[in-house]
Amino acid sequence: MTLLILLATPLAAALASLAARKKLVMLEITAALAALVEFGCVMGIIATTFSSGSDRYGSFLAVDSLSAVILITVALVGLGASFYSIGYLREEVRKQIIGFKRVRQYYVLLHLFLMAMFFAILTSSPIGMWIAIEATTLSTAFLISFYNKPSSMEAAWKYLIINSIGLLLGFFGTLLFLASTANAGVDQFISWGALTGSAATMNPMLAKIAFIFVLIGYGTKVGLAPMHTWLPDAHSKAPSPISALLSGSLLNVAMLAVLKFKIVADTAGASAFSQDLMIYFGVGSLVIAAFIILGQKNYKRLFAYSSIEHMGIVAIGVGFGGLGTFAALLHMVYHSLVKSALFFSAGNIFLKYSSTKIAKVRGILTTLPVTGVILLVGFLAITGMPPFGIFITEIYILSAGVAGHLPIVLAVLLLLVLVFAGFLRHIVAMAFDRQSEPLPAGETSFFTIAPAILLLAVFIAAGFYLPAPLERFVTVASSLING
Amino acid sequence: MDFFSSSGVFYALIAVFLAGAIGALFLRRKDSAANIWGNSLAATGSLAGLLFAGASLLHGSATAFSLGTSFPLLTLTFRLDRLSAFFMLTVCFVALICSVYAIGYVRHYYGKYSVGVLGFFYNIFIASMILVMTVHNALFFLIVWEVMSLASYFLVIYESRQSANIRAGSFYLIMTHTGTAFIIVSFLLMYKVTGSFDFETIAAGLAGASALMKNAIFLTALIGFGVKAGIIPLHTWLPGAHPAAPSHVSALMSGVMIKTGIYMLMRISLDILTGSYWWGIALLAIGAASSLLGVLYALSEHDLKRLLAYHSIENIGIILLGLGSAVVFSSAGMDTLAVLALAAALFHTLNHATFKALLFLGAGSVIAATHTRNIEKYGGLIRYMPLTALFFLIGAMAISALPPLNGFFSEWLTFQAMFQGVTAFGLTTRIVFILAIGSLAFTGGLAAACFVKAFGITFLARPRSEAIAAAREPSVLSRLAMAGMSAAIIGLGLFSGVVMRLLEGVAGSLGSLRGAAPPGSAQFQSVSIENGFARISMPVVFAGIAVAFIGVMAAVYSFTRKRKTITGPTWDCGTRLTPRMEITATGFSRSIITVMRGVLRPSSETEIEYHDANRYFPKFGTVTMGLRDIYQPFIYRPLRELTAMIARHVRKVQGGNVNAYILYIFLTLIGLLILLDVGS
Amino acid sequence: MFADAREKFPAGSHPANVNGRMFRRSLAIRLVTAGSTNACEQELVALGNSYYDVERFGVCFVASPRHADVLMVTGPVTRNMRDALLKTYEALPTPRIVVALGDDAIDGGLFRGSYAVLDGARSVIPVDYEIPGDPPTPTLIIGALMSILADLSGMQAQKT
Amino acid sequence: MGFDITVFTAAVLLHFTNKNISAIRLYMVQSAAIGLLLLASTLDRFTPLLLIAAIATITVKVLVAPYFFYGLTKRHDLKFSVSTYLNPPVTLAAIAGLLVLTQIDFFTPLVSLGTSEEKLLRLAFATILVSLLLSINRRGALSQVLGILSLENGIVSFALFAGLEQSPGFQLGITFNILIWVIIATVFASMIFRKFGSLDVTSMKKLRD
Repeated sequence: MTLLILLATPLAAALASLAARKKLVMLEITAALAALVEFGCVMGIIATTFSSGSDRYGSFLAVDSLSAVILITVALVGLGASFYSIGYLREEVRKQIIGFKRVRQYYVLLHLFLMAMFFAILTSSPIGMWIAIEATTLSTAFLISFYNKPSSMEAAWKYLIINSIGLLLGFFGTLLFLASTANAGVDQFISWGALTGSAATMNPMLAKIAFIFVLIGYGTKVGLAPMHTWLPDAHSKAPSPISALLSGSLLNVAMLAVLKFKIVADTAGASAFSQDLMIYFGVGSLVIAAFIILGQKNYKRLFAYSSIEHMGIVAIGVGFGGLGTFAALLHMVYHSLVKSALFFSAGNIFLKYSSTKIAKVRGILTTLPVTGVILLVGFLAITGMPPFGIFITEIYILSAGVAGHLPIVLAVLLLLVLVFAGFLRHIVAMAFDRQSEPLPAGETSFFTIAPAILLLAVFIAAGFYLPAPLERFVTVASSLING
Repeated sequence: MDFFSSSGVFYALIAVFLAGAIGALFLRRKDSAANIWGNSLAATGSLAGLLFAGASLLHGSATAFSLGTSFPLLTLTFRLDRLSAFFMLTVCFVALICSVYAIGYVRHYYGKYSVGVLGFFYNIFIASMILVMTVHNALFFLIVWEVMSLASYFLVIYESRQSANIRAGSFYLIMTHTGTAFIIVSFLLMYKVTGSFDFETIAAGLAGASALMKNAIFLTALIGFGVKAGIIPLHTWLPGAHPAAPSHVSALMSGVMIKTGIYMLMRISLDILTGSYWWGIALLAIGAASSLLGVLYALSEHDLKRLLAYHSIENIGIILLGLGSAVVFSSAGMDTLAVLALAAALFHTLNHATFKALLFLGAGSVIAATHTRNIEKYGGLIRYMPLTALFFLIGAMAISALPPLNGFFSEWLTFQAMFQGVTAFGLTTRIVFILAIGSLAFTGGLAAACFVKAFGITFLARPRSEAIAAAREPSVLSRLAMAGMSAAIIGLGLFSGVVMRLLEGVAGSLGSLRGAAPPGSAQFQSVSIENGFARISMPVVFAGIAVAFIGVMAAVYSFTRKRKTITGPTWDCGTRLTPRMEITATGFSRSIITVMRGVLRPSSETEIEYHDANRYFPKFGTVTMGLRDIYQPFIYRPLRELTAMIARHVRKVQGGNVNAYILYIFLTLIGLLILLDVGS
Repeated sequence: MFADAREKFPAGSHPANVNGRMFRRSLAIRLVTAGSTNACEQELVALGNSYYDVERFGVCFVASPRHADVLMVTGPVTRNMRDALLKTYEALPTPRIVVALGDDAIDGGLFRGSYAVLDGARSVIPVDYEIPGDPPTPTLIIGALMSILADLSGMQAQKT
Repeated sequence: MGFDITVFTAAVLLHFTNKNISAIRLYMVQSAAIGLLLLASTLDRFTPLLLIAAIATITVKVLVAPYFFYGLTKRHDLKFSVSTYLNPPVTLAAIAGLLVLTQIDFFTPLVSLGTSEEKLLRLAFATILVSLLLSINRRGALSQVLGILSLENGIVSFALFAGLEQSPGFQLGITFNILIWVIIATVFASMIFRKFGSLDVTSMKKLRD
């Protein structure tokens, strides 16, 4: 039942927002309430899943340990982003950059976006998942072009085109996998479980071809190189809360699809192949991201490339298997928390400096003291500095690969250093260098700070102590993925 | 005694540091409260650590305790064997002195920078160093190691309004992060062989590993920890970063933080692994190069703190000479001699920590009083800061290895160990040892020259700038701290026999040297190396020097007491003498630099602007002298340019053309399908 | 020859505070050119050449007044050189002897009465011996120096 | 067989049309072929829901989507599509290459899925690849959209021949998705025309690195 409420809440919120007239507060209250209810629902689902291993509603909606991990990230980032949106949009309205109608449009699409993501996670059908992920593309296209500038149009167009092509390929792959269940009957509802069950009878070669399509298809949405090209554009042009959701949740949802198909492909006997493929794409993403980060000129794109990098690391972790999978799943959780906090801080910087160019942003620590600290901590966390959790997961991933893939481990390590160096250069310049024309110091509002602090706090806490449900989910899910 | 070495005390002292850190952060609005809270808790923690480490050191057998975590492979294992205890003792002692010093010193930051933030990172820094010396799990080690690097980074950029500090900090962090990557590789290789991150298990499991694997582990560890230790040519971050930090932090960084690299090198090459011959030779070569080049660079340096930082490189080199000898001896089965060499290295570690900390504290007082780090601007400070001058002189004498101070004894011991190497081995090894001895001797002489310069230019003669006249002694606590450190230096010199015996025990407790016979006898009254090879008695040296000193003084007095002395100004040829006419640090060191120009590659640029086109009447001229940096153009810049070049090409991937983007997807698809076809 | 010279050029008064044995028949001279025409200097330079070679008599010119027994002054002492002369005189360790060389240094000579000069060294510092001449020849100078040495060591007193 | 060739030929011809209106018509023809195939497959195992799904699909693809595109060209007076990267002969060669690629043995597991003839599946697969090439080759926004839709048609035809029908509920969902997609794509194309003055996507090159 909670699952149904979880899906109904954003829909209701979207409708309520659509009906709102002239009052900004109504939209904000709706968003806040919806976010809290959603979060509550997710907590309920997690409690059920923790106690009984899974939570389901009929045969259509189901949550297992793997989806629960992703669900946590979506819920947390969704909560943060909803509250952050309030502060962010208020400031934009105050500056008269946007009007009420745009804000309403924003909130409606935000709720739909969240609903699509929740549906993608909850649905027990591969096709349903595909529809939901396609729906995320559609609901976010207008959010990316939110500022209606030529560059944001460009980003949205590329996002739309590339993701549509990718997802169609993913759809094709899905269909190929479904071929194994062809004898189950036409009108039969095919769930993930049924798919996995019948995968053993599948031709391994077909499974491999299908996995190529799925990986390229959903990998486009995940942002694996070389299908990542839409990602920096979209993430940098969307309003910051949306960037946070894109980076912090959507990528994870898409990765969930890849992982679920990997389980199916592994059952069909393509285990080694799927792992190798994941490693290749992971390393490719890391290479692209590391070198582009080095010379990046735009801080939102910087964070976007960092998302590519981290999705690459996750892919590598899954590819290494064993402890690597465990770490990769944990890594996704950590990454989404930190990255959304970073995008929130990027939003604050943008609100203050009205530019996303690194060269235009100087002296954050004096101008925006709290945001500056968030930025610094987030930077250290995202580049894998201890004592933050990402360091541990990265080491796990590396140690999982050291036995079988030593050269790749070395390359990954080198690239991580490169990422760190690139990040350091930009962040230090932004945080410490003196600005030529000082802006008035001070944060925008409570709502632009609190979500980032909340997410970072959760992240840091989870880096020191792994909560029992999370540990259980990650362990179970990784054993599921490792087969 | 057992109480002090219990795990409870250890956790408690870590908690004290954490309380100091967080408390200071909370008190950041009130500078003096943050200062007193942060530094006094740091001092308390260090004192507790001193007791704990001392008790553990005397306890003999190793104590171990651990905490579990919710993360796999990661346990918070602590193990205090004698080596850890010794290094922790060093850390805590220096930290104690520095913290006391800081209470007075930090005052000049009031209102300029946040003292709370300083207190936070300072406490974290000390705590992480203690943890680095004590943890026994590679994963946990990496965490505290990086925390230490981070804390020190934030301390380096503490004076963040100076962009040079930010640059130095960034460079430091990137270097140390790269080093950490090598360390990670080293640990991962250990994990590959043993399947564990626990040092105990690793040590047991590595025994049967292949030589190639062992060499790879050692080499990566050498690079990784070498960056932190500041061996040449991985030292380039050090002269920039150490001086940038507040002086009490520089003292800790130079005095003990770089020793964490030494600690792990000792741990890996002699405890976890058994040293092989070429490792020792490599360490000797690196040690010789670092000590010689370090002191030569120091000579040409006119920034007081940079000068001291270069001397850290030199002393790391000396320590590595001892360690390298130990590894060579150990690989040849001469465990007794290995113990001797290692004890020398350990002793020099301790000594360097004391006198380098003292020198940095002295330098800090001078800089705080004069607001400049350029020694050409000092002069005559002895009149304004006599006590600081005295303490600095003691430190300078100790670092120049002048008897009877502690630096002398450890260098003497290193010499003896290497002399043993000359007699014990065949021709090739003998040559290596002879060269190492030569470089050490040369280093000692140059170090003395350098400190004659540093002390003379800073404290003697007449003030070179007006700021000097305003210089005053630092606060009572700061002076007390420096006095304490000076006493320790003299004490370590006088009681070096006792310390030596203790250190033999420490050296003999390491895995591959366990059960080795002591290399001679070490008592208070004298230290003698086996078979009467060499013998020294520090009390006698002390007494001898005292007698000679008193004798000379008495003689001078008796000859001159009847004479009338008239004090007059220096003969100035009828003109007025100005401070510009004094001998400069540049002038002092230039001749040595000119002699060593093959290595140092000095640069000198003369620039003259003329009044007229005929070049007859110069308006003014400038001469810029310095050393050409050979590391940047030959090692670092090519790497940077290579990376930048690759980055330029990679960036073309994101060219902005959506058709191209779709093409990537298409090609990937086709490519993978074809690959799959070819592969099957 | 020297005896003649001594008679010809009485060198002034024997300084009261000097114990002659202290110099041991050797003089270290510090020369101060206090506005000289350089004529005296030319002759003094000639003292150093191999023909006259004044050093064989134990007389040498030194660079610093701190090393000197004798302060030799040439020139009429211009106003600008007054302080320098005084400083040099003070820099000489005691016992010290002042020798004015040439007429200019003795009483201003040619320049006497000029507003720019102080009319000889005597007006600035106490002068012990005078060597007249404009300029005195090297032989003369040597003779005078010898007589000064003799005077200082009490030789003349013994002879007479 | 005939339908399949129609679908493929339409995808090929889309490469060579210069006029937008003829491209839209080609897409209509292609969609109609798919729609008829869909209907034919419904006839085998008739359920009302399946029929509704089929009719919805046909409506969206044959009527609604072309209607929107037609409106777009009408509104902005877009007669001719922007040029291609490859000239016609090279395009033809590339298409031939892809066609050959689909004929290799490697795809046997892929094409032995269905009960129908292998050749049809190979052709459907070729349609997919050729449509992808279309999106790469064309510079016009509308042509890219058509390429994606043609890709979708290719996938649907493949699925039909391989007997991979989905439950009607999901088919409806997919159709709804496509409808929304078509609307959004049209709106965006229109907005792009307003912002950039043409539908040439290569003018959008501001976002790089």
